[in-house]
Amino acid sequence: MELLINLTINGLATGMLIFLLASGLTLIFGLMSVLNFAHGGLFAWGAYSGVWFYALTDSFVLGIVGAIITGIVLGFITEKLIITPVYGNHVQQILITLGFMLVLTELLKVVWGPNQIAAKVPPYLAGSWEFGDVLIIKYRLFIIIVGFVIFGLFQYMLQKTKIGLIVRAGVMNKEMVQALGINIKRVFLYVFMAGAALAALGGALMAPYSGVVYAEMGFEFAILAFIVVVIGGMGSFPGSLLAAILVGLAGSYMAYYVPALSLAVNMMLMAIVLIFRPQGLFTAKG
Amino acid sequence: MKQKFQWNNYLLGVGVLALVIFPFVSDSRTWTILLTQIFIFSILAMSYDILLGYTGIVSFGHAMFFGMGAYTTAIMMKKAEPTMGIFFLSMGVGMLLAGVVSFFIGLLTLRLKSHFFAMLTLAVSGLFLVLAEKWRTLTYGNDGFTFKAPEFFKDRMMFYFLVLAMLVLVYICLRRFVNSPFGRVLVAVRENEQRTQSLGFNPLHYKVIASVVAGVIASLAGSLYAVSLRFVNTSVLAMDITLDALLMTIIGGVGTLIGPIVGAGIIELTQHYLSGLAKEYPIFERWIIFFGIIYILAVIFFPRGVVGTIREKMWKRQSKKSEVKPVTKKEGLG
Amino acid sequence: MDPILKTDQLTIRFGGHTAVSNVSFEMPARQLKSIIGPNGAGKTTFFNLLSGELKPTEGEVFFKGKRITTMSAVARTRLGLGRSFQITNVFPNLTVLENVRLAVQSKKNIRYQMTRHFFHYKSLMEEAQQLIDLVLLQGREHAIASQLSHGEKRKLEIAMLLALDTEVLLLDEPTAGMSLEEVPAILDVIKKIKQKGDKTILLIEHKMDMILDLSDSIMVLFNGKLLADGSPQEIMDNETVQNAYLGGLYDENAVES
Amino acid sequence: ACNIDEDTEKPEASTGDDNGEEVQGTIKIGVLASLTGALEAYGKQTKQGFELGLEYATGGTMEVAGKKIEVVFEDTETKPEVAVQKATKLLEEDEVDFIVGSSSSGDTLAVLPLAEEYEKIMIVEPAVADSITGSEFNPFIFRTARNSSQDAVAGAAAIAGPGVKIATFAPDYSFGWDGVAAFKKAAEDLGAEVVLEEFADPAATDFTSNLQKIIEEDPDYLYVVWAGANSPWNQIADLKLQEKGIKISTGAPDIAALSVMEPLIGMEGFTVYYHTLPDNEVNDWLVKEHKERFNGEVPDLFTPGGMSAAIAIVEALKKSEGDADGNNLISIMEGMSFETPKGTMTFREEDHQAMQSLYSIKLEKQDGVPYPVPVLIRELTPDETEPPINN
Amino acid sequence: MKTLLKVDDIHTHIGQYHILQGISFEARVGEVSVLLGRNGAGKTTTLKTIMGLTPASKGSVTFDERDITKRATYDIANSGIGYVPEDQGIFGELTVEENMKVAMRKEDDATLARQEYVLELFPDLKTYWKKDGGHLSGGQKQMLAMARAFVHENKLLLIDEPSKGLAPIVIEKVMEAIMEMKKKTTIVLVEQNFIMASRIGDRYTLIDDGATVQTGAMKELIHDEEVKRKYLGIG
Ligand SMILES: Nc1ncnc2c1ncn2[C@@H]1O[C@H](COP(=O)(O)OP(=O)(O)OP(=O)(O)O)[C@@H](O)[C@H]1O
Ligand SMILES: Nc1ncnc2c1ncn2[C@@H]1O[C@H](COP(=O)(O)OP(=O)(O)OP(=O)(O)O)[C@@H](O)[C@H]1O
Ligand SMILES: [Mg+2]
Ligand SMILES: [Mg+2]
Repeated sequence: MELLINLTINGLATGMLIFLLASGLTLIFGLMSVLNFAHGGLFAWGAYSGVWFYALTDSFVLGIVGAIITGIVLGFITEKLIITPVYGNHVQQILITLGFMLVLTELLKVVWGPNQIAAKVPPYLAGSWEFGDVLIIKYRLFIIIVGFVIFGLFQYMLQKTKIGLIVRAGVMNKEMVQALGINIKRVFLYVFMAGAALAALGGALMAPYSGVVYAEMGFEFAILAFIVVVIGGMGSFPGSLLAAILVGLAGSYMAYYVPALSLAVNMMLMAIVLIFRPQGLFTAKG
Repeated sequence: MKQKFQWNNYLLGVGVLALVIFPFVSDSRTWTILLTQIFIFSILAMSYDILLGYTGIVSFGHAMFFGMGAYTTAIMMKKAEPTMGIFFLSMGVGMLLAGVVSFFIGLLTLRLKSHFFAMLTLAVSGLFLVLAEKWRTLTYGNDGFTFKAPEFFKDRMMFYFLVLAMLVLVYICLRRFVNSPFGRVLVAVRENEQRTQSLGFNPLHYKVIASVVAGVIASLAGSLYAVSLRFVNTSVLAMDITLDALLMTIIGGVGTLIGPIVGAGIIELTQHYLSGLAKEYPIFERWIIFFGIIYILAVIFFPRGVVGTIREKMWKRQSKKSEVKPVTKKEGLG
Repeated sequence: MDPILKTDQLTIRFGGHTAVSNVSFEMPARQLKSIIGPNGAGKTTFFNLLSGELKPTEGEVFFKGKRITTMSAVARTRLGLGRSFQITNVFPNLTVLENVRLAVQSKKNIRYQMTRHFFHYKSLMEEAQQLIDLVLLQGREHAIASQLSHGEKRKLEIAMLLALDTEVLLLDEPTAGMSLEEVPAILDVIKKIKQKGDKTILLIEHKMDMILDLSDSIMVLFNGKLLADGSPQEIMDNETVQNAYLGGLYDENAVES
Repeated sequence: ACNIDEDTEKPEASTGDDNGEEVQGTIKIGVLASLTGALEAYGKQTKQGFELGLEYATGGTMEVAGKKIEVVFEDTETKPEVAVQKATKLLEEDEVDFIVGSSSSGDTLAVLPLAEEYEKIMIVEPAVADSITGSEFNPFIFRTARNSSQDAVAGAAAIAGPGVKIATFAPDYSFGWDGVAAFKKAAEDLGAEVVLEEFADPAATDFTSNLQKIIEEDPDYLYVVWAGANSPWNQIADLKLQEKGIKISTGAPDIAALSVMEPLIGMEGFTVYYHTLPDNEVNDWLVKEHKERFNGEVPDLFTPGGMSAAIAIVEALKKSEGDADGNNLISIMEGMSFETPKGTMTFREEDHQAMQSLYSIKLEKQDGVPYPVPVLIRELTPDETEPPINN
Repeated sequence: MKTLLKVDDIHTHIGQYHILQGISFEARVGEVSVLLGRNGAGKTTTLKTIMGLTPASKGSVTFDERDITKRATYDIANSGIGYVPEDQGIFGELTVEENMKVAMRKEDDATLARQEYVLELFPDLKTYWKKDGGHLSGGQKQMLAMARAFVHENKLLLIDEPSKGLAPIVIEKVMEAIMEMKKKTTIVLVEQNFIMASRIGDRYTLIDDGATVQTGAMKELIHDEEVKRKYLGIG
C-alpha cells in the first residue's frame, strides 16, 4: 500500500512537472497551431535564467520571476521576428523555429558557457517528509501545487474570457476575425508571450528538480511536451493536464513493475491513445 | 511548357556530367566523401519529399526506414560475406522490409489527421529505436558496430559512382512517379482529400502507396549510408535523421523533387564550411548560431524553398511577359 | 421502367437531430428531378447519403436495384454516381485545367498508373479543355483555383462533375453565386445534357423560376421528411410549399415581369 | 568550383620534391573531438590536454626526432558521419600520420576502420566503449583512455569485499549495461554479491520508482553508473537512501558535473582523474601550466587524457626515430610504457588498452571550493584495474 | 444626403495581378447601394479593399469623413463597418454561440438584446445554438454570417451576396431586415439576384473588368434595358 502511494505521489508530481513543461506548448502549439520547435529553447532559457537570477538575488522566488520575465521578453522577440512571417504555414514554421532553436541553444553557451550548471532547491523546499513508509519530497509537493495553480489560472482565463475562442477562430480564418474588429496580431502576440512565459516557468521549476541545467535540455523535454499536448488533445488545458499525469504515472508504475519497457513507455502510451482516440483525450472545447 | 522541361533536363544532364567527371579532375577524398554523403541524404530527402511535398504528410518517423536499411545492410555484411552480391541483396532485403513495415504502419496510422499522424510516426519510430537499443545480440546497442565493405568499394570513387548512379536512378524514377497520373492524384490528395474521394480515387490507397515508396527509398538511402561509414549505431534511427531530411526538403523546396537535392547540398556544404571557418576565425567558434541564422534567412528570402521560390519567380516573369490578365474581356452579349 | 436510384426509409441522425427522416423515393432513369425545401431541410444531407459521404442511421439506398447503402463514396462514384458540392470544394492550389483533368482521369479509370508521364495522356487534357469551354471558363485554364472568384469556382465545380461523366449527376445548387448573365448558359448546359437523354439528374435549387421548366418532377423536403414529390405544377400549387418555402417573392416577381 | 581546385592541388604540391619541408619532415597529427554539441566540454578538455601534452613531451620545441609536429583539430559534432568525413579529410588532405579521438564512442567506432584502411595509428581518447578495444579492435588502435571495464573494476575495488551486498543503478543503454556487467564480474570476484540491477531511461525526469526498489532490496551499497547531464543525485538524496543505510558509490565525473553532486558528499567511489590526486611531476607541470594558460582553471577529467595521448605519440616517435609508418609503430607501441599525468601507462600487447591508475576517492566538502571535492583514499594501481581482454 | 462611404478610383493588386483598375462610388447615409457585375468583375475585391483585407495600391476610401485606405482591418471594422463575406467565413469548429461571441465586441445588455433581435430574424440559429458552425446547412451558414454582422449597430454594412443559397421565403425575410436596418445603417450590397437588388437597392454601381462602368439610381437602371442586357444579361 505504502509502495503504491509512493509511486502514485511521485508519478503525480512528475506528471505535474511535465504539465508545467507542456502548458506553454498547449497555448502555442495546441491553441495557436504553431509548430514551435524552439519551445525547448525558451524552456532552457527559463531554466538558466531562473538559476542565474536565484544565484544573483539569493531568492528562489525572484529567480522564478526573473525566468518568467526572460520568457516574456524572449516570447516577444520570437513572435515578432520568427513566428509572425510564418503563421499558418507549418512547413515554414518547422524550418524557421528549428533554426531559432539552434541559435537559442548556442547563445546559452555563449552567455553561460558550455558546461552544465548546478541548480539548487531553496533550503525551505529541500528535503522530504516521512510518514511511516510514505515519503513525500517537499519540492514535489510544491510542484504539484504550482501545477494546479497554473492550471486553474489558465483554465479560468480561457473559460471566462473570449481569448481562447478568438485564438481558435483566428487560426481557422484570420481575415474574418479581423473583419469582426479584433486585432488578432496582438492577441497572437500576447498568447505567444504567455506560452513562452509558461515555458520559462516550466524550465525554472524543472532545474532544481533535476539539479542541473545544460544547454541541450530544451530539445529533450520539448519532445515530451509535444507528446503531452497531442495525446491530451490540441489546445485543451484539461487534456494536457490529464495526459501529463498519465505520462507521469505510467512512467512511475512501469519503471517499478515492468522495467524492461520503461524506455518505451511514453511512445507506447502515445501510440495507444492515438490509435483509440485519434483526436487525443480531450478536444479544445471547454 | 514542353520547352521548359527540356531546358531543365538539359541543365540536370550537365550537372550530372560534371559530377561524373569530378573525381577524375580532383582527387580530393574529402570532396568525394562529402559529395557521397550529400547524394545519400539527397536520396533520403527526396523520399521525404514524396511524403511532405507531394502527399502532404508530415512524418516525424522517417528515420525508422532509413535505419532499417542501414541495419539490414550492416548486419548482413557483418554476419555474411562483405561481397557485392550480399550488398545488393541486403539493399533489397532492407527495401522489402521497409516496404512491408511502412505498408502496415501506413494502413494503421494514415487515417489520422496531420499532427496526430506525425506524432504517431514519432511514437512508432521511437519504439524502433528502443528495439535497436535493446536487441543487442544483433545491433550491439547504442555503441553500434563496424563491418567491412565489399572489396570493390575500397576505392571510394567506385562507391561515389554507385551512389551517384543510385541518385540519378532514384531521381528519374521518382520524377516519373510524381508526374504519372498516380502522382497527380497524390497532389490532389494533398490539396483536398475529401474531394479526391468524391472523384472516385481512394485517398487511403494513395497515401499508403506513397508512404511505402518513401519508406523503400529511405531504406535504400540507409543501406548506402551504412556502407559509406562501414559502421552503424542507433543514431541512424534518431529523430535527427528525420529532422535532417525534413530540413533539406524544406530548404530546397517541398514538392519539387530537385529541391531536396539542392537542400541536402546546401545544408551539408554550409555545415562543412562553417565548421571549417570555426578553426580559422574565433568568431565562428559558435558557428551553429550562423547555421541557425541561415535557416531563418532561408525562410524569409526563400519562403517556398530555394527551388520553389526560383521557380515561382521564373514563372511570374514568364507570365508577366505574356500578361495573363486574370480578368478576361468578353464581348457584351448585346 | 425500373428506378435507377431508390431509397427506402432513409434516415440519419446527428446527435438528437434527425436531418433526414424516413425518406423513400424513386428516381426514374434519364429524368431530371429537382429537390427543394427550406434551409436545413436536409437536402444536402440527403445528397451526402446518396453519394456515400455519409452513412445512414437507418434505411437503404439502391442503385439499379443493387443495395449500395454501405458502399464507400469512392466505390459509388466509380459505379456511376457523381456529385457537385454546395460549398465550393476544389483543389485550391492546382490550376483549373488540372482540377478538371483529374476528374477526367478518374472517368478514364487511370488510377494507379505510376510509370508513364501524365503528358502521355493528351486526350485527358483535350477533354478537360472542352469541359472548361463548356462552362464558360475559357481563358482561365491556368489560373490557380483558389484565385478564382466565387462564381468561377462554381463553374469549375460543375465542370469537374461533368468530367466524371457518371450516369447519375447530383447537383447541389450549381448556380448559387453565379452571375445573372451566366445562369441561363449553365442551365443550357444542363438542359443539353438532359436532352441527350443518357443521364439522370438530381438538382437542388432555390431558384424556382429556373427549375420549373427544366424539371420532370420536383420533390420537397421539409424538416428532413419527404413532403411531396410530383410535377412542377403540382408542387407550385401545393399550399404548404407556398407558405413555408416560397413566401411571396415569386408572386410579385410574376406580377412585375 | 574554384575552391575545389585549390583544395585538390594542395596535397599534390606538398608531396612534391620541390617542398623544402619534406626533407626535414613533418609529423602531422589529426585530433577528432566534439567541439560543439552536447559533448563540447569533453572535446575542449581533450584539445587543451593534447596541446599541452605535445609541448611537455617535446620540451616546448614541438619537434621530435628532428621533425616538426603539426596538429589539426576537427570537430565531429558528435555525429558518426561527420566524424568519418573529417577523419577522411585528415587522412587524405592533411595526410596526417596519427589520428586521435574522439569524445563519443559512436564517432570513434565509425573512424576505427579508417585507421586500418590507411594504416595509421589511432589513439583513442577519451571514448570508453569496451568494444573499441574489444570486438571492433584492429591493430592500429591504441587507447590511452580508460575503458568501461576499468571503471567497473575500479568501482568494485572501491567498495566490494566478501559479503558486501550491492545494488546497481545505470542508464538503460549500452554504456550502462556494459558498465554494470563488468562491475558485477569484478565485484563478485572480490566476493561481493550484486543483489539488484536497476536500469532507467536516461532521459527520464523521475527515477524514484527505481530507487524505491533499491530501498526495498536494502543493499549495503548502491553503485551508480551514470553519464550525461540529467542525473539522479537529487532524487537519491530526497529519498534518503544514505539515511536508510545504503551507501552510495559512483565514479566522480568532471568538475561541472561534480557541482551537481552535492547531495552525495561523503560517498566513496573512484575517479579517473582529479588534479590533486596524482602525485608525479607530469601532473604538477600540467596543473601549473594549465592554470597559467587558462586563467587559473585547473585541468579537468579528460585533460590528462589528451595529454597522455600526445605523450604516447611523441614517445613512440622517439623510439622509432621519427618513423611514422603505422605498421612499424605497432610493434614499437605494443607494451610501450610512458609517463603521463596519471603516472605510468602501458599499452597492453593483446588489445592495446593502456593500463593505468585510477583513484579510489571520497567526496568531501572543502572551503572555498564550490563543489564536492574527490579526496584520495588510495590509488588503484594499473594491475588492480586491469580489465579482461575481449578482442 | 450625407455621403458615408466614398470610394475614389481605387486600384488593387493581388500578387502580380492588377485586379481593381479604378472603382469609384459613394454610399449615402440611409441608402442601399448595390454593386452589380458579372463573375470575376471585382465586386468582392472591392468590398475586401474597403475592409482593408486587400489594401488599395492607389486611390482612397473615405468612411465617415476619415481616410481609411491604409488602416488595419480590425480598425476599419471597429470604426463601425460590418462585413458579410461571400464565403461566409464561418468558424467551422466553433459552435453557433461561439461564432456569435467572437463577433461581439462587448457583451453588454444592448448587444445581448440586439442578439435576440437577430435571432428572431433567423430562428434556425437558435435551434442550432450549440451546433458546430461547420455542420450547418449552406443556408444556415449564410444566416449565421449575417447574424454576426448584424449583432452590432454598425454605421455601414458590407454584404456580399446575401441571397445566395437561401430559400425564397428567407430571402424575403432578409430583404425585410435590410429595409428595416436601412433606417439606421447604410448598406453596400453585392447581389446577383436582380429581383432582390432592384427591390431594395437605392443606387447601383456597375462593375466590369475591375472598373466602374456606370453608377446611378436603381430606378433608372430598372428601365435601362440596354445596360441591363449588356452587363447583366437580362431584359
Ligand atoms: N455533420 C453534421 N452534423 C450535425 N448536423 C448536421 C450535419 N450536417 C448537417 N446537419 C444538420 O442537418 C440539417 C440539414 O442540413 P442540410 O445541409 O442537409 O440542409 P439543406 O437542406 O441542404 O439546406 P440548405 O438549403 O441551407 O443548404 C441542418 O439542420 C444541419 O444543421
Ligand atoms: N487571390 C487572388 N489572386 C489572383 N486573382 C484573384 C484573387 N482573388 C480574386 N482574383 C481575381 O480577381 C477577379 C475579381 O474577383 P472577385 O472575387 O472580386 O470577383 P466578383 O466580382 O466578386 O465575382 P463573383 O461574382 O464570381 O463572386 C477575378 O478574375 C479573380 O479571378
Ligand atoms: Mg444544402
Ligand atoms: Mg464575389
